[in-house]
Amino acid sequence: MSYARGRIALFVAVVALFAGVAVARRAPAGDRQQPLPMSHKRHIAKDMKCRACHQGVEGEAMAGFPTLADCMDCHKTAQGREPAEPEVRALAARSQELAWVRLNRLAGHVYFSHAAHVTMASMKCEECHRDMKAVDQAPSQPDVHGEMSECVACHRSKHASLDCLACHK
Amino acid sequence: MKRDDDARDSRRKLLAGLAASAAGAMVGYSGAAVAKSAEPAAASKGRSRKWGLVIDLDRCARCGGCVVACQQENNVAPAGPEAAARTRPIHWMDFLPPAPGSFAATPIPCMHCEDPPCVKVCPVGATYQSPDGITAQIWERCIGCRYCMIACPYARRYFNWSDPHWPGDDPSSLNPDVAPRPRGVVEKCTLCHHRIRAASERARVDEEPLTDEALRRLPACAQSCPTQAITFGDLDDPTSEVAHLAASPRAVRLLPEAGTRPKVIYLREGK
Amino acid sequence: MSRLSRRELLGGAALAGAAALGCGRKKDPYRIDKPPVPRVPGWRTGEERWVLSTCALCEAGCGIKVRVVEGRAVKIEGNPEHPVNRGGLCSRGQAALQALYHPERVRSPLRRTGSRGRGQWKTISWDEAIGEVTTKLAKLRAAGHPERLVLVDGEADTFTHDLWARFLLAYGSPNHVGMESTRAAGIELAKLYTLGSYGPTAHDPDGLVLAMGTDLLESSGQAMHFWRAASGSDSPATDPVTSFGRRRVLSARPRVVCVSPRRPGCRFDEWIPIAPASYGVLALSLAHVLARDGLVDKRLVRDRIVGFGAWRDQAGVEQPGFEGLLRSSYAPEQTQEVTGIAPATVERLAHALAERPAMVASDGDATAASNGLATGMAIAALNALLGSFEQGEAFAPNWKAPTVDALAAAGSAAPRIDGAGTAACPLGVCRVQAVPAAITQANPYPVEALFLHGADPLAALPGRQAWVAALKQVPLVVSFTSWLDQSAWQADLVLPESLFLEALDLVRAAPVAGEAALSLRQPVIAPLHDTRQSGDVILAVANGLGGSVGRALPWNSCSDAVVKSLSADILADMKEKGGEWHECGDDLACTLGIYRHQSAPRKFEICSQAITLRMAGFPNTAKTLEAWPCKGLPPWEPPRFSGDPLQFPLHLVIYRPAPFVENGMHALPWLSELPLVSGNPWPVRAEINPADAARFGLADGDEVLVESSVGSCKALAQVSDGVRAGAVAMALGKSGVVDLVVPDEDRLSGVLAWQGTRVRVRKAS
Amino acid sequence: MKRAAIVVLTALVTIGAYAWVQQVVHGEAVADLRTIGAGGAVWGLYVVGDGFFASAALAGLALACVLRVRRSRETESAARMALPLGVAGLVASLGCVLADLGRPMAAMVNLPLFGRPRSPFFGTFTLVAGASLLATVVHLGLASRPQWAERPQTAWLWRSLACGWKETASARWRRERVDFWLSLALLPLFLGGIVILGIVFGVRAGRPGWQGGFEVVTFVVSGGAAGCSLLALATRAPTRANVLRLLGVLTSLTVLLVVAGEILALRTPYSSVQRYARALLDGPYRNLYWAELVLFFLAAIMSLVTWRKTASGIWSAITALLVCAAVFIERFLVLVAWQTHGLGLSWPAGTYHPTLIEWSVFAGLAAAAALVFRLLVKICAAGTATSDPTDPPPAGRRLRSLTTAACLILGFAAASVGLALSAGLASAPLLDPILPGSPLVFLAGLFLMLLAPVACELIPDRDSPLYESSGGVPATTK
Repeated sequence: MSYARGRIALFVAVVALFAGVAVARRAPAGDRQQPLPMSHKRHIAKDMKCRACHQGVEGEAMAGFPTLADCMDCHKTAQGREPAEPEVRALAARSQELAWVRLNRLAGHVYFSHAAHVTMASMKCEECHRDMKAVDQAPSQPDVHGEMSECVACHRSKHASLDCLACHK
Repeated sequence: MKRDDDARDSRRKLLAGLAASAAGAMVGYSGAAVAKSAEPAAASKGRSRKWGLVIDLDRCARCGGCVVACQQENNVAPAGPEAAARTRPIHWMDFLPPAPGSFAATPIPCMHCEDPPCVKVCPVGATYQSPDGITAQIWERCIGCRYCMIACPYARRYFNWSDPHWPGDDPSSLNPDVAPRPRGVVEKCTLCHHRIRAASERARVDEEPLTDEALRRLPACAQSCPTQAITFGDLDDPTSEVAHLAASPRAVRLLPEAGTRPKVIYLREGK
Repeated sequence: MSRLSRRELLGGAALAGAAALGCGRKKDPYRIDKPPVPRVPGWRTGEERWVLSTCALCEAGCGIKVRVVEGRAVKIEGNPEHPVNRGGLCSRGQAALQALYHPERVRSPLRRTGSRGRGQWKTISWDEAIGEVTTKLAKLRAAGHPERLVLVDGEADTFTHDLWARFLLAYGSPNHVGMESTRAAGIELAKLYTLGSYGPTAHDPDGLVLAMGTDLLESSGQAMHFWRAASGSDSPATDPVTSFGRRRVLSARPRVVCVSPRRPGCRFDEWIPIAPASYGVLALSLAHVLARDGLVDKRLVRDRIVGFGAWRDQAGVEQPGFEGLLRSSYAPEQTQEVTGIAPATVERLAHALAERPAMVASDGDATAASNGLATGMAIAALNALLGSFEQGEAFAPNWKAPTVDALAAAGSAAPRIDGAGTAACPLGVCRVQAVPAAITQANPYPVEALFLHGADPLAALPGRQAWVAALKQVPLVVSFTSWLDQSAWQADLVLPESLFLEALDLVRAAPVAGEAALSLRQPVIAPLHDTRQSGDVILAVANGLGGSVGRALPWNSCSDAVVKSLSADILADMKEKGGEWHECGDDLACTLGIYRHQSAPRKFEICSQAITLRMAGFPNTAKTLEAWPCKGLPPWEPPRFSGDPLQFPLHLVIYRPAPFVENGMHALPWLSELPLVSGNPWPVRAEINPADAARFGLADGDEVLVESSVGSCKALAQVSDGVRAGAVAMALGKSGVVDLVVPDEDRLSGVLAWQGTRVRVRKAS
Repeated sequence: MKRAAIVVLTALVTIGAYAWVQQVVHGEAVADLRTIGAGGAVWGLYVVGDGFFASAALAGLALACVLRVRRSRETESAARMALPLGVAGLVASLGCVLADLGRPMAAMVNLPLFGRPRSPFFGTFTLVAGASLLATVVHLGLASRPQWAERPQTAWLWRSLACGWKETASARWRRERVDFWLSLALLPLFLGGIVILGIVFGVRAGRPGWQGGFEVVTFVVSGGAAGCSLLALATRAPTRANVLRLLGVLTSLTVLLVVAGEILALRTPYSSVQRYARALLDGPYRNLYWAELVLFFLAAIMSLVTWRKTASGIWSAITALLVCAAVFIERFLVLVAWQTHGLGLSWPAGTYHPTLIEWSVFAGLAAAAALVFRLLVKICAAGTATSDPTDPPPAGRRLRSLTTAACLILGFAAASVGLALSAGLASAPLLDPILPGSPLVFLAGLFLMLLAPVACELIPDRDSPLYESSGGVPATTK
């Protein structure tokens, strides 16, 4: 019966559509290039804490990225054989700013505070982010996929606020 | 290789997501429901608040400072002459038109009722009452049926009839703490909950108590008021200024017959 | 039923993929699309700071703090430590943010390419622009006519204003034409001639405030102060915890009684409608009751006031005093016909004024009539009888005058282009409305260069056509402005001025309650566009001119000048005068001087010798002087109204509403949409009394045409009992309203008669 | 003539679709809806349309159920016409709601996931529009099976939709029983639906604790009148007379209710209610109000007179249209006038004049409903009269009884659980249903319950000859 096959084809097409949508929505975005080949590994190996560069992590909502001036605090003088060091100095000489690419982005109506999680809830960075000790390059992929269900589950288990206004803006 | 791990991870997530949606996530959520029952005990850790505003009509000079403060703080786009001519400007903080022959400056924000009619009629739970008594609206959840606008006896809710539009479409001046609302959703005063949140966060990070002094002028309208006619605070805290003002013989609430028990309290003019 | 081919199936999958991509790329509707990285050097992602500065939207000079996130200003709030506003901020100051990010700001210097007013511009560099100005000014000076440079300056009370003044002094032009004659000049001149100082007065209302006109309560630089005073915010008696936030106990509560043809839109306790421009006669009538009933403090009169009773002038001749004048006339029964106020009301008011500390205050609209100075003098005299004068004044730093060359001295000695201080306007200080006629008639000399700084006379003043014609005759018109406003449109060069949030300046805040502040204005963000503050431009021009001009202004930049003079002259001067410095905020933030006026008590001359002297200097006015009943006190005359009363039966009452800003910023959407009127706030409104509405067949909300003898304006009729019968009230700042006004003036003082126009109203067809 | 009508309706639908696209592109700024309190109404023509279509459809369906349960031969055609009418009306009302929503796409996701039964919107949208529509479609589909089975072999869709209907006595008997029980079971759903609608739109647009419960009765009764008038339009002469008689009673009652409601409103102590009542009597709505009264009055007289006479087609059609217009105005006044003139605080009175876009979308939806009706009448069993089931019931089949009972029980259980889970049993801050999607469970339960009659009918008999051989039932037709 021809219509039976037609119906199967239709069914397949619909399934393909939904699957396509699901895959596309979850597919990782393409690599995004950072302005410097900054190695987390080397910095952490020198016993630097996260807050040294991500200065807002303990007291503000956003952890933030270091400005060129922050980099120049150390890199004014040569710090070993850092491949990116000449570039930093060159930028500073031209008084340009570092255009870090923000990888982890929240939906626009979501509020997330690093201060609340790091300082108030004493969470470790690794609980959400990947372990940066091993990362020898500037990250080019987001490492936090914030799904609301994940937030809610964690808030539930830790008896944190489940008020919508705690996280929505 | 990290990349492979990531890929595997995301693939696993995808599969898990598909499985979860296919199975209806029944099992997972029954567990969640159990976890929920432990909630009140946890909530009692921090004392719950009952935020309220007291507006002293005897002090209000009707300068309009609170209106602009609110619009600026909460990213309320100006309507423009055309939409305004069709009575579509958005003013979370508005002025009630005075009756003929009277001055009666009445700044009127959302009343944040204790028994909010708007919350009851929302079909999707986009608007709800927070544990601290703020009648809030989660824009993403809103489907734009405008039932809450019908239900609000004070007409304190606004619908985005078209996309918000800022002069020059320059978003530089927008407050990053407040999401701008897209077309098709209802919006309303949130008692500047993001400022309360920021203040309590700061207090906890600095390990200092959140005092009534720090709260009194916290919302943008109260902060801006040149005559300090607007006071914010915890109505449940007997030592707070709002609680004291609310006990004044001058205190009145709007439309008591509606049975909504507003937490915005007015102090009458005169005597 | 057709079979789905494999190709179709693939097509379907492709479609699904496309749909999926579409979903994946969906724009987040809540995203505030800021650049993801700090574009402004030195800013971290998510970093925010609060920067303290000083507001510039009116002369009050409120302290502000601006929230800056990642280098973008996102919120303006009042600075709680600033003495003027103590944390509050009115709608205007907050809306300045929209001015900062206004899409129509001029982004770089522009040179006119087409004919004037065509709006054809070429972008040029700052060096080019400054070079052009310098060349022109150098030529003018070389030709020996520095006085042919005219500056119309909308700013006052700032360091930039002082820099301009210093520049003109060194350059040699007397023509620093301010906009005072269009503002509160009547009352300020009265202060000058009775007390000897010019400028806004500090008002310390403790008991009763009699506000003449509504501007004082709505839009003046004192408005913030009066709101706070009337609400008892400043009073220690209003501890909210003990008094339930009540303003004060009833008996001691400050009361604001407003006398005006239009009911004010901001706080008041009582409104007494009065006929337009008859405030002076009311003041005299109140003084009459005070004198008649012996309510004047005799010691005060004896010790501090000259000219109440009979007095001797400098020549030793005995002159009749104010008291005699009052005894013979201005009884409330006689003035009722003029003011329209019942005698009983006047008596009650006078007794209330005498009962407790009281003051009579007014701003622009009360004295803006053909009898402006006389009205101002009458109000000042009434204040003197109440003992409410000399409450302090703005702190004017004593700046060492520059040494000037002979050319500059000669130029400065030339008569002013606007005729202020000449026989045409013997008692005026400036008279900007006379500038166009002077330019067109080249009287007393032709104008070669006209600078507009913070002023848009074409939009803000009546007589637009005369201005357009005048600008056509000036070879070089330079506009220092942030917008291509109407005047800039007619200019040769538009030099974009940084907004106050991007500039460094020093502001003399309007004095309040015996206290004056000098507060620093500092850049909150880096300039968004290629703009400069005008102070920097003049310094560059002065540098380019060199010579004595360059020596008079030796600084590289405005900030350099502010910092150097702050540390050197001003600080010392303030200390000497008993002021003190505060540094509020954590980081540098705002340096703020608070200064309490403590000079020796001065005498108040009701009959002003200064007026007599100045009038006597001009032969034709000396004759006028003879006819005055009291020497040195201009007699109150009924106001002149332009327009035939039969054709134009209604008085036009011009007022400045709460969101009004002098330099055109009231057009910002936030201010334009303030819900202070019911209904659509955008259109022009003509407020009209129900009796008049019935007389002319108008209903609330009708589209009407308001016509005067010089212009017409479409408006929405607003039938309201808040307007006196016989008057139509219209807000300044709405388009077309200013065109209705006939540019008449007070011939003694040059005060622009905003309130001197008759109009008719009819339904627009 | 008929073809011309279809062309006109199709054109209207096209225009409506275009207008709706305009609204999607530019937002609801294209409508004349405005901010309430600032001088406007936030619910307008669309919601009035919803109130009109849904109530008329539900009233018609409820009426048909009553007629069916009564098994009256004369009214059978009216009962049959009610089904397509009901589907068409409910489709139009659903369209009205969707056209009114600010974010219809978000609604499609958020309503099933987070729908809250406490909200009257939940009642109107899921129960009234969703469940009633589903129930009516099931009813109509089952009733149409015999007709579909007669289509030729090549029409595969119809043949499969008929699901192997065999014209056996037992099948027919079951058809009758299912029809009866389904009508009886659905009657409360339809009646409940119209009452919920009445509460939503009648109680002063939903303001709690406020005056105006009287309007609910008016709303329900006039909804009945609208349903009757539509039935009168759709049915033929002998039945029509009965419908017209009922219509006469309902319209007369409505006139009384409207007048009484106005008098009550004028005498309440609430200034807002008085403002509203004045706006109707001699305010901006006076023309509409008096037109409504006159129309109702006229229709009442005409329906009574027409019924006495021959129930002529033209006259009854005119009567029906008058009633429809009157009911539409009644809905408009209850909804819109309240928003613009019934505010408790000193907000300025508002205005609302639907724009061309709104009228176009509304007309498009009405035309679409007419087309749906036309289509259903064409393809479904609109006029087939069934036989009198006088025969004794055949021996049942165990599988059938079990499946039917299972559907009913499981469906009821799922619906109850879904309702309970979504009914705000969750803790206070999160008013979300305990289980996201529980409204969907509720709807699924309803759907399952509605599958019971389907199962009962579709599960085939064992070989019919078996029955015959057992001699239980005579398989021959009469």
